[in-house]
Amino acid sequence: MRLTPKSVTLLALVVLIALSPIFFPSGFYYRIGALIFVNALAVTGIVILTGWAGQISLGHAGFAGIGAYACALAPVHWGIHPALAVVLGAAISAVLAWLVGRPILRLKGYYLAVASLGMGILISMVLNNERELTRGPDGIDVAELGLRGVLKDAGLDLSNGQFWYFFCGIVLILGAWLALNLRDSATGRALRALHGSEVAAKTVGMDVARLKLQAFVISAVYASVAGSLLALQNKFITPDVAGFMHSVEMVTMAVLGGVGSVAGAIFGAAVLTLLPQVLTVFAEYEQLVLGAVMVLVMIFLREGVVPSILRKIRGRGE
Amino acid sequence: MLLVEGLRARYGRIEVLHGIDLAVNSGEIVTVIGANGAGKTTLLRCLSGVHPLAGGSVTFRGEPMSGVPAWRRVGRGLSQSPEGRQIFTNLTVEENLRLGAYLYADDRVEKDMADAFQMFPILKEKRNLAAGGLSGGQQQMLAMARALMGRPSCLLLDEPSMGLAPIIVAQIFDVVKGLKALDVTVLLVEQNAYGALKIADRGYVMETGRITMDGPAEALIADPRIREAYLGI
Amino acid sequence: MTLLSIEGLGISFGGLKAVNDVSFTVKPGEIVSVIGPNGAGKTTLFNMISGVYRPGMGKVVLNGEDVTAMSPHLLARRGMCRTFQNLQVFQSMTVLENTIAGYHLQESGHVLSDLLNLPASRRRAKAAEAGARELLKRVGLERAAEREAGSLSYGSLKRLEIARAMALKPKVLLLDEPAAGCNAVETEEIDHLIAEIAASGVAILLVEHDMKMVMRISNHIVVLDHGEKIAEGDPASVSRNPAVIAAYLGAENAAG
Amino acid sequence: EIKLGASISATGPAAFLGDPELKTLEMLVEDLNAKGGINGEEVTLIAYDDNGDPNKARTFATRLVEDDEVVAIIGGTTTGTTMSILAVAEDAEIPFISLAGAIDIIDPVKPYTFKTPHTDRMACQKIFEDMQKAGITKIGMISGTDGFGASMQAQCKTVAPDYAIEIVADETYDPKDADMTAQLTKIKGTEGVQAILNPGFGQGPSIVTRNYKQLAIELPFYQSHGVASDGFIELAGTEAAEGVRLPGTALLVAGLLAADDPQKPVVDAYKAMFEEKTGTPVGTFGGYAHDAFLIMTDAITRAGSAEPAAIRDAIEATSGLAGTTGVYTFTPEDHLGLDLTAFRMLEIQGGKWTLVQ
Amino acid sequence: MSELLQFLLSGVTVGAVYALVALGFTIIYNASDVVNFAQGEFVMLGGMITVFTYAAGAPLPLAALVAIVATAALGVAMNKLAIEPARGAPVVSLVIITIGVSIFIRGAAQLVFDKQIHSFPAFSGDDPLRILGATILPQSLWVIGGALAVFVGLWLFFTRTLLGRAVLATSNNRLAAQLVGINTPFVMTLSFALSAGIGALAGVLVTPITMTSYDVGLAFALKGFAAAMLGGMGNPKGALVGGFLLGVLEGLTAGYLSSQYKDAAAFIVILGVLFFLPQGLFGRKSTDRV
Ligand SMILES: Nc1ncnc2c1ncn2[C@@H]1O[C@H](COP(=O)(O)OP(=O)(O)OP(=O)(O)O)[C@@H](O)[C@H]1O
Ligand SMILES: Nc1ncnc2c1ncn2[C@@H]1O[C@H](COP(=O)(O)OP(=O)(O)OP(=O)(O)O)[C@@H](O)[C@H]1O
Ligand SMILES: [Mg+2]
Ligand SMILES: [Mg+2]
Repeated sequence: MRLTPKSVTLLALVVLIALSPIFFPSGFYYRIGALIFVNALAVTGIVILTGWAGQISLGHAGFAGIGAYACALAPVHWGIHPALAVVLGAAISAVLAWLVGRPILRLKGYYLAVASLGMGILISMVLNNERELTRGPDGIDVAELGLRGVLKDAGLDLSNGQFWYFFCGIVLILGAWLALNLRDSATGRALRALHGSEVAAKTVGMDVARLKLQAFVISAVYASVAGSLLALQNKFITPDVAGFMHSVEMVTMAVLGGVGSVAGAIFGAAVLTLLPQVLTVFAEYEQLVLGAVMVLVMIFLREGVVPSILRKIRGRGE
Repeated sequence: MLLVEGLRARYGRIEVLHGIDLAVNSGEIVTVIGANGAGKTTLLRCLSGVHPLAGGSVTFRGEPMSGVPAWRRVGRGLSQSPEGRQIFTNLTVEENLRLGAYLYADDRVEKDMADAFQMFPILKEKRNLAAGGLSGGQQQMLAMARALMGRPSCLLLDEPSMGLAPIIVAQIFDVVKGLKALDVTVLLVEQNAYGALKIADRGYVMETGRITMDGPAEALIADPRIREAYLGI
Repeated sequence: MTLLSIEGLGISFGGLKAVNDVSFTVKPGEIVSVIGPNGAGKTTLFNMISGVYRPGMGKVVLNGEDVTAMSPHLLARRGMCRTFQNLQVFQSMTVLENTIAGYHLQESGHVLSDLLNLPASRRRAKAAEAGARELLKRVGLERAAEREAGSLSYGSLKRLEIARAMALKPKVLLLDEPAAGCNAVETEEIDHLIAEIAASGVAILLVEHDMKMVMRISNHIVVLDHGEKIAEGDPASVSRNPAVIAAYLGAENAAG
Repeated sequence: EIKLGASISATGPAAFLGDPELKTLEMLVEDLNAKGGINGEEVTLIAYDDNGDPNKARTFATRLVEDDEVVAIIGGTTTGTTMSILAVAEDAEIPFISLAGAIDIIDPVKPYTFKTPHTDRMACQKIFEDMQKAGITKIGMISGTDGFGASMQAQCKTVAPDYAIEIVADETYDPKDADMTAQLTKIKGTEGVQAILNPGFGQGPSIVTRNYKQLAIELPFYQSHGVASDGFIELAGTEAAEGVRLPGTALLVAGLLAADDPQKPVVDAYKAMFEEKTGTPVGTFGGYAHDAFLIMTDAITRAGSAEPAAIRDAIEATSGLAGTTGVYTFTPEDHLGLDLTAFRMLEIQGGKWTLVQ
Repeated sequence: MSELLQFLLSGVTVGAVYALVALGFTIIYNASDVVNFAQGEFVMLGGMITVFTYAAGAPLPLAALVAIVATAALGVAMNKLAIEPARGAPVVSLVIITIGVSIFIRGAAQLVFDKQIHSFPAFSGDDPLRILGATILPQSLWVIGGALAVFVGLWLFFTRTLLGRAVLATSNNRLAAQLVGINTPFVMTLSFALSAGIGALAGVLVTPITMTSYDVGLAFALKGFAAAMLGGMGNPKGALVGGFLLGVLEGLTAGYLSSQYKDAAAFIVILGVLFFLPQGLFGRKSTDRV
């Protein structure tokens, strides 16, 4: 394998996921790891949509909500296996993104932000209000994925935490691989191009509307799968997963890590997932410190952590 | 009037100006010519204070300019008409001109505006149009007019003739020449090297971040190296 | 024989007839220049031909097909491409990537193939890159290939746009002031480039204020003023036309 | 050293509940240790703030169990966070006492999960009991869309037929809404409404109460235990709050309790301690935390061991333990341990809580 | 009839709140293209500082003044400490900074103040005014009046003063603004002071109606943002109309359709409007040409 940025990122990710557990002092860290991976997966979708195509969404948690509730509802109501429910959720998200994306992606900047925000709020409102189906704001139980049992029968006995750590880790590697493939492909380049200049993109033959829609659908699928994984490992889910705060969290993770970079997405997810755990020592100062950290990172590493650091390293090289 | 010594400038870690020495005397028209990417624009950006120096110094009317922000330099009489026009696209033509005289609130503003409209009648026609709707050349005229509204004592012009019809180009050069009578000092960066040198008193030639030649304008026009490399004659 | 034909094209902005009833044709391999005072409507004309604006009247016919108001990306498929007076480059991409973007139509397959990095995608990407490097060499930007486009000087960006447009292998190429910001010598280089492209059978529509260049390379010149076509013909006749001299050239630049 | 864990929503949308809960727990632990701990062992409280986010609550629960190795958990301010913690606690077989209202938490009974507040269903029953006595048969509801309001709304709809009550108007509002006159006007205009019920907590019910007065609605007005604190009267205004009825706990009417009321000593003690410590009036929610801590420490004391299983067994054997909310008696079939008598019907009169006889 | 009127009055009351918040967004947006998500926290601070100053014994008008001035000062500090140091960063980064600041302010408020819900007396009593069988609280009139006054002030500022134009110029092209001599750091400072002050004023006016607590900011910011976008970001007229429209929509939906989905109805209308007017009702189209 040639040492391209892509293979370096993937290799680093694989090594990190495989070897980190050696240093885990307790089982709790598997949980944190799994959460980081799930968040990173959702944020990778944001990187494609916002980082490359330059389209801001404040409603992507809605798709996470669809993924999560697909896992909660499909097995109970229609007897679908939870694993298939993940696919079903992704499919519903994709179709919805496709339908919604067509009108709203004509909007630019903050107007798109507010439209996507509206979409997210509508989804979370349905999850909250349709109690008959979703059991409302108090949440709903989610069926067991069952894969852990299968592995156990096959002789691989993992604790719950371990199982989800490795499972989410593998899905993230897959997600990152796909995204990195996309980045350097014609589609990825076209997305980044239309971000730079829509007219110019059109004149070189790029179907801008269609490209944006593709990015929107792909990122929706990422969010949806992340939502499914969260629901399955928590075995319980509430409409918060589709809430505005979750959308903001995704975007924040992406920007913090570096919105144009997959490695940045993973890093940003790691930072914002770990931070609340670290900040518990500050007790009631937690929010204060969290806000301050966000501001400081953006001031000193304004393009996001990963790109800023890479630029520094590269600059030194020259 | 304007003294530049050992000026260096960087983008990131890449140095693009490697020690520029240059002087412009009061009332002079001095032109800088050079190939694409030589660093002419960067030089002007350093002088007007929108790009930080990485070394050397800029002195304007005997005062060191280090640490003086761009907007304050304008108040001291050092104005720039930047590359790429940089007009306020969302504001009307008239608003652009008024903002050109942002620092002044006297009767002369109206008079200056009338002058500007006389110089470029098309701007008067379009005074209530958002400047973004102007054609490229009209925007270029607006940029020039706006710079003049600032009552500069020293004007830095970055390719003022770019995108202008030949008739207007001639007119622009006339205007620049006319500034001399108004005691305005001009530092002119031009790709239309011949036209620029013809109205200038002196000229500098820039190559990849360095001054490689300088002298009286006529001497430069006559220099065979210049003729071949920049004038295409 | 006619490749592009403009038939009575016109558009207004809030009462102002920016372009009014302009017609002309372009043949393959021909260089047609559009000149005229600032604000004459040249860029607006380009914007209508290339599908950026919807014309208020008239037709654009490309290769026998009515392509009036067709979206630019569809025009690109039919072989029309352009550069811009107000630079439109992909600032945060490298110079090389900007050029590869010009290969989009040749390069892009299905998005799923791209996601999975299937061999077909890889092969097309390789071909595009090789072609792009070749083009950069032709416009003299090969040394800047890996730099971010945003860090290029104005003149270099102009050439980058030309390279990107050439990547499409267009049948019709619209160039809006390609030599602006270039000195006489650099302009001559661009001259040669344009002549070369035309020689390969591409129809070229050129807007330029550098009269030396226009007179040197045009086969045919269309003169606009206040949105109207005021003259048309070969360089020599146009440059002697008194109306053109009065409105545009000025006595000093008149032929002679 | 005995390690107790807690995951509380001290900030976030449920901070209004979680804040006094956390303060109560911290205060009680300090007090307990000052008195020599449990059976001579010091008690350490490891408390996390889950922001009311169920996902975070689950993470903190995992942290409490796996990393901090606590022997029992108190917390779950909201039903959502509770359900998240519950899954972890049951898996790890760690006793868990919840502070949230939903009946689903203990019905069906799960081995390690208990709770201190009355269920939302009981609140509905208590209210409807009172309505029935007053001969009311048709009511309008206006509920918050948060978990508390929505759950109450659902439970009340379920039990209303038991009291021959028909809900003829059913409106909601967002907890952060600024004006509810539109909804109230609609209810007011509904044929046959005899009373209005407004389950919710936070500022919503105060605004509803003020709008009630603004629209000069004369119907009897019922609130829920979600607003059972002095703060509600202050925010809604004495005048607007006049006549509002709601099911509350002994805590609010400490001064009115009979001298022989079994809850009196514990209520008085908690009220005095909390108000001295924090300078803010006690409310129902802090009381839930107080009771959870009381039940937990009582069980550990009786078990004579800090083994999770032993604690669980001891909690289940709790009998006749007087807390601020009621007198708790747990059984293997009942992990709530309260009945309707624990609720007292209160009415606001002249800006004061009074007991409805 | 009186029902419809009541729904409308309810909507207008709420709409005035949204309009006030939306107006607060316009200045910073006009100066920097940044939607300041900490705007809601300014509203919260206006309310909370008034509550606590009032509780400490100051007369209500003084308490309100203290709140407005203190919040404006905080706005300036936000600009100096968080926004200026990041100058030149991409707009998304700046937006994330404003989110960080909003979390920070909320975190600080819960420490400095408390987590309880507060209010203070309405300025002109609580006796509702009756209009054709419907009612409205006097405080609502204060809010409506406040929104109108702020609107007129901003409108004059942006259309009639050179300084207002300089604010617009700064966001349109910061480089050019400096080159005509505009003190862009000062413009930014001024914008933050004004925005924060307007936010605080909103907080002072609405608290007697909506109550306040350390975490009300986000809800205000969201609705205000939606209202501003509906009207067209950056245009005071848009903010005003957008705010009232959103409020009335909610009131009518709650009254005639479903209170559960009243926010949904509001957003559907926003989506609908943006479908036909991608720049909102009064937003100006960008005029950049190619
Ligand atoms: N923003 C930037 N970041 C990095 N490098 C830059 C940037 N702007 C300019 N440069 C580089 O600095 C050098 C000087 O550029 P400058 O724009 O000053 O040239 P110029 O002489 O004005 O050229 P032109 O005649 O084409 O306008 C060039 O090599 C250019 O690529
Ligand atoms: N979007 C618009 N809104 C209003 N007026 C416009 C718009 N676009 C173009 N115009 C007007 O139409 C006329 C023609 O403009 P155009 O850009 O086509 O001129 P041009 O011939 O390209 O000039 P130049 O040589 O200066 O580039 C100008 O007067 C311009 O102000
Ligand atoms: Mg330049
Ligand atoms: Mg043009």
